[in-house]
Amino acid sequence: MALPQTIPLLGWSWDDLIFVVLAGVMLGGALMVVIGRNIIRSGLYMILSFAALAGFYVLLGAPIVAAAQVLIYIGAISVLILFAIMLTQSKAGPSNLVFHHQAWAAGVAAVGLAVLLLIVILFTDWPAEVADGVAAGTAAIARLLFSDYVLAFEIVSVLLLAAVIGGVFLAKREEALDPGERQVDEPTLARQPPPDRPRGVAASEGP
Amino acid sequence: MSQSLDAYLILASLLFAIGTFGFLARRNAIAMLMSIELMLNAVNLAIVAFGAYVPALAGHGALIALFVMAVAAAEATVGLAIVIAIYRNKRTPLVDEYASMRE
Amino acid sequence: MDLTGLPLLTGVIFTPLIGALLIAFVPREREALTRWLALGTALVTFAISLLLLPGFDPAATGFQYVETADWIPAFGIQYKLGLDGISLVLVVLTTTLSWISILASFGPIKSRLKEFMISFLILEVGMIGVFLALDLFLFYIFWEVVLVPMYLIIGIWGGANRIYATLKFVLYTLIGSLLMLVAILAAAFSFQAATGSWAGAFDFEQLRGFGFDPTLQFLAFGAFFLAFAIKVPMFPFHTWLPDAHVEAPTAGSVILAGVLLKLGGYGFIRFCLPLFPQAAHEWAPLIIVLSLIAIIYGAIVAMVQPDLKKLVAYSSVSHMGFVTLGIFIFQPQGMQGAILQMVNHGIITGALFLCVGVIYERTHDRTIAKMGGLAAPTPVYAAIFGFFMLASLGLPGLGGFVGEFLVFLGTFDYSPIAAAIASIVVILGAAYLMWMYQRVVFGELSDFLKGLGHHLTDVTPQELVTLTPLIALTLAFGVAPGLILDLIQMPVGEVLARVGGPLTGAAP
Amino acid sequence: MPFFTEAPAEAVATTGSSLDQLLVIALLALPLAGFGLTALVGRRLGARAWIIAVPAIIVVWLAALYLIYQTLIVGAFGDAGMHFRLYEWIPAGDFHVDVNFAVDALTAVMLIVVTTVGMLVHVYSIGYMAHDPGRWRFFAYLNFFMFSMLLLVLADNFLLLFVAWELVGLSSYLLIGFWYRRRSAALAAKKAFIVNRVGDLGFGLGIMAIWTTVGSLDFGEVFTRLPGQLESGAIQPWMMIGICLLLFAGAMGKSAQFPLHVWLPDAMEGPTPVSALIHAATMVNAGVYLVARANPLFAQAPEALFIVAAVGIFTCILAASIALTQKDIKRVLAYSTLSQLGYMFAALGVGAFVPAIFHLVTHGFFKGLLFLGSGSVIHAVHDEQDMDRMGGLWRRIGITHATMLVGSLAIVGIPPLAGFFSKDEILGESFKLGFVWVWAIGIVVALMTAFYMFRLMGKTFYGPSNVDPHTEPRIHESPRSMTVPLILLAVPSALIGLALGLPPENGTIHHWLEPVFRPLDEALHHGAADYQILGIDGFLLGASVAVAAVGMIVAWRLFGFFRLGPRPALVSSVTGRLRGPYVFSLRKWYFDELNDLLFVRIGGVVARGLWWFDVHVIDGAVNGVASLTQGTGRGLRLVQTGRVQNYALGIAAGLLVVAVGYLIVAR
Repeated sequence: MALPQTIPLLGWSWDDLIFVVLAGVMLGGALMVVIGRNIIRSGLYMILSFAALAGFYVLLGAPIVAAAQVLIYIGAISVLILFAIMLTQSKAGPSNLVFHHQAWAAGVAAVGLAVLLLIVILFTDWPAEVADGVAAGTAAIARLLFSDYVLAFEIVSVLLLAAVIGGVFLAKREEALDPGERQVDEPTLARQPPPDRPRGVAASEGP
Repeated sequence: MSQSLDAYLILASLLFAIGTFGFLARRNAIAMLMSIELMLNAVNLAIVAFGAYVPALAGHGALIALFVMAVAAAEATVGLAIVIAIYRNKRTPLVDEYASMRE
Repeated sequence: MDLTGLPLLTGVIFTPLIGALLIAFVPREREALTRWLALGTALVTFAISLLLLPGFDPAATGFQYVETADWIPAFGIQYKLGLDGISLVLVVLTTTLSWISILASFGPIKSRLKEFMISFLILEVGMIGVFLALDLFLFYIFWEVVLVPMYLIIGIWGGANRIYATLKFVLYTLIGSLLMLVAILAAAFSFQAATGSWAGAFDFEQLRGFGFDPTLQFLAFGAFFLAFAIKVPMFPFHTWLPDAHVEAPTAGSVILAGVLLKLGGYGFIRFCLPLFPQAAHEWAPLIIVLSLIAIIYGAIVAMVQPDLKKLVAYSSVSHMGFVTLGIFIFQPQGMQGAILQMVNHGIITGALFLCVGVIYERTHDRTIAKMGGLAAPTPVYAAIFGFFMLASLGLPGLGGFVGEFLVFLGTFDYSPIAAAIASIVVILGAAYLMWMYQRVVFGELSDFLKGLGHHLTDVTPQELVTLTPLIALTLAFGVAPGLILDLIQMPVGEVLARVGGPLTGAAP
Repeated sequence: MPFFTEAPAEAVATTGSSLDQLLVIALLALPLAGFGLTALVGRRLGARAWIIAVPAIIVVWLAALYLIYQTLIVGAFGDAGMHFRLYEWIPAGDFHVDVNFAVDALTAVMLIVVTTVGMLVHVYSIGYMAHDPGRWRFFAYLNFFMFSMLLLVLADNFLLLFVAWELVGLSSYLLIGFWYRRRSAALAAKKAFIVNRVGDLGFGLGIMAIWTTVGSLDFGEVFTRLPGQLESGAIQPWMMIGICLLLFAGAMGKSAQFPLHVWLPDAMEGPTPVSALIHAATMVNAGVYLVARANPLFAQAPEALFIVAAVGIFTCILAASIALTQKDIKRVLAYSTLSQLGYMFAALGVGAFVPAIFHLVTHGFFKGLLFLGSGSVIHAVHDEQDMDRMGGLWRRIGITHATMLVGSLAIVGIPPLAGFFSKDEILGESFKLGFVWVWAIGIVVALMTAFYMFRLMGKTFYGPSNVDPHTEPRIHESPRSMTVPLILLAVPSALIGLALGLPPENGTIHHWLEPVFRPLDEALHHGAADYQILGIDGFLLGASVAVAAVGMIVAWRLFGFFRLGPRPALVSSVTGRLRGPYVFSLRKWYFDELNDLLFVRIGGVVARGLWWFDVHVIDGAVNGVASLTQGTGRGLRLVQTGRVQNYALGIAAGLLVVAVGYLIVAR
């Protein structure tokens, strides 16, 4: 069944409809991420927002980016964040105060930033619309990736490796320190109370 | 409308502003990280949009977006690991409690 | 043996550094080796400093054994060393007190021995360097080198309140020395502006002939004055001294009183007066008044100190007042007396701190009120302590007298009233020292000391080895002060010639 | 050929033969070596600690006798005496001081007293200190004192004299504090030293004044040039007076003249031989010696001499009035010493220098004798010094009693004993030189002297025994080493006046000392008037003997004499009637209380106040600067919350400000 060229009543093209829906979903999801009281729901809204974003990439003629968005953001990062949320929600629970007391200032700053960006965008003469053919295909991107950007590609791979190792190291449960090492006679420090040592020791037992 | 660069850029800047607000206002470290992801995505959206509308950037925009994603993944990995490590010591994910740097 | 070809000055400065490096490679457990290596280094340094004596010509003008090498040629900064009689006397004093202090810390220093010895040897490098540097920049470097090890020595091996004391010491001294750095740079820039070249802009021998602009002189003198006055320390910049002494370990106190305070007096004579002669005349009346206050005030405050080390520290304020007084009356007897007083104060007060250290080792206390009757259980100690007590109050025939008397004499020449005021200290000095001695040594053995039982032993042979050379020197310089006076005659004359002779009498 | 051929410049004198020089050096070296050896090995010598010290002093005595003989009898060194230089001590530019020595008539006369009394005291101490475990220290200190005292009389310049001046003060300090466990001894030692230092302060300033005006400190040069400068107008008369008064300040300290007299009575805390040697016969005379030595200067400053006379005679009567009521045997003698020193200064002040030195000599012997005798008494009654707990001892300790009686008669001035000649010369000269008030006070003091001396004799030796019953049976005469020196001192106490003082005012001692005091005689213009035994001099002589006799007789009546019993009831009725003066005298005119208030209390308050000032104001300012810096830092640190989001907000705000600013500017 063929759809009409424009949406009845509104006079929008279908593209426009998709754009508006996606934009609503993305911005709504993002807003729910930052103002939601339940952190797990925030994570889920973030997935929604990311999914909407992937739609935009398709609209913009970059399906490979859309695919990557789904795989990396929704598939990897969001899941990682959800795991982290589950790891860090102790029984004490999130405090009622989701927001910092500087939240009002943050709001002002965010609105100011948005206004500023909008001014910049609206007062700038952007290049005119271009032909469809400009949208690069996957093959073209791949060619670029392994020619002009090969160095950056390799560096990013190293960076990822480093991040993986770093992540593992940081998240690894710390072994209890050798008690002998802590007892070294340190005359300079002997008169000061040990900084937060009791809390540190308790924390190393972990949740 | 859907064919204009302005629309995408406005969308990206709104998303960025929302992310900024989240980063500045949330007390939970993971929420802050999520806000950062939002901001990165806003940037990505802008980059891809430029790639689609500026002939000289054809293909390059998408590629840069891919790189940003890779870096964002690395950032998320390390950031979350740090949050977990601090959480072990401080027993809280709330950043206002992480003030030991001040002494 | 011809020693003129060897770079003896570099040798005497850096021998302790070599020793420090060697000690760094000694395993921590080998404490005996560390100790003996440190002592050996200090003794070798002492020996090298003695080698300077036979080749030194007391009748020659200018500097001897001069060594010069370019260091930062772009700014005319040189590695330039040299010595005259004043430096020579103080260098030998430093090397003597250094080995004595190291030997004296064999027992008391129990933790981090290696680090202590390394700090101490580096301290020696700095002290000797200050006395030998003829380049202002080099001088400044050595001046600051002294600060760091002393900071550690007080801060790590000190008493209960050591952090406060050492911070106060370092910050106080740093304020002064940073201003001095500014003044050095100002002088160098002014020299460069006048001659159009950086060559010699930091060279003391070039600068001292250069007549600086009066305003610059006045300000630069002020900056130098502050640095040196804090180090001396002059009233009212003296309050770091009692705190530092009380907290410092014995060896630290010995070096602090024996050498570090002399750096200030030396700086006045070597740099302040020849570089800024006009300003010196403008500043002199103020400095003389401050010195007189310090002399009397230090003695009065010493009288009521409850702690032995504090008492000796305040007595240092009083004694060092003579040094500044003697320097700034611009009169040959006064300045010779001031230098003699520096040397003798170094020996005598160093020895007094060693004596206090001997008590402290046994009692772990320095409160005068808890002492009493030491003469009976520790007669040798009481005799030695008494000897230095008498030397400190300026008993004729012992070291302290001649220097004090020469300063009085010069002051009398300048103003009899000033001399009369200063000489009140003759009474006050006797009063506080003898009162202290009476309370510590005479009377019945106090309950506190009785409680120590057999731990209250007389001086050990090792302590005797540290004290005996000082007794000998005190006697020698009392009976034959010519040993020093002959060496400093010529340089004092040179300095005074540059400053422009005695002040005219202010009052009858 | 002498060893040291250099004499001080301008001294037109012989350097002496090498033997003479050797002996002078031996005079100093032997006691010094004795001190060093005894101090080092004395503890191992045990009871024989004297084995080094005493022979050393005997040799010194013999050497001194030879030098005295050479100087006074043979006249080998001429009028100016012998001078030689050992080495240059302080070479400081145009200020240079030598270690140089001189032996002239004045030195020789001083040597007679110092070495003779010194030697006898050393011998006496063998017995007196036999049971003290610290005797090795005692003998070491004694030898050190002898060294210092000999240096004092041999020194040929002011600074070396000053050195010796302080060293005798040190020996005195060490010996007063000999029994250091006793708090009172330690305090007395300290007091002696510090009070002496007050005088030394003046002395030191005087030396500086001399150097700045003359440019030299050698006696010869100073004594010739300074009066010359005064004549030529190079210095003002007031400067000369000032110099003399500063020197006299030193003399006042050492010789315990008012108001610096407070240390001497307390100095009796030391062992009795020390009191005899240092605080009666030798060291306290140093002030007299100094003024006498500097007579060419004092001759040019009559105003200074007037003050000397006034201070001397005031001290004289002050001390005598206190001596009247003291209970401690040694304190009576100490105040008596003060009083006699006052006589000497009065004599110096009126210009009678030879009688002053003459009295110094005779007083040295009889007061040394009296102190040693009191030591023997104290020894006999087992360390009791309170005269109320003595009495009736004359039968038990005969030799001590006999010798002390000789000493008392000598000090009282009964002819023909030593004190008669010297004291009479002082009083007579005062009167004849126009100082009638000095004479009048002197006569009153002579009366008091006679009274308190025989009060002492009466309470100690006569009447019923008040000795502690436990020690009563154990009273015994002292050993021979103590009694022999007593006898040997009694002989000169009795005879030296006859030997040196006849004929009156023109005796041997006048001939000896005439060259030394020639500048003074020339300046004061009094040619020796003929001595008129049947005129004025006879009257004066009669007056002083008469008052002495009256004083003695009153004392006998009140306190007993041989078999004549004391009358305690009469004594208490007199003291009761004169309650006020009695207590005033007993409490020593409240000088100790005054000093305590002035120096200990007020001084303590001042010192504590300054310490408070130091800690709170000066250090407070320093710490104030520090805490101000710290406070500023703390205030600024509030910005550094340590919370990332605060910083991020700052970044965002900053970004906005910059961007808005840019937009505005760019527009």
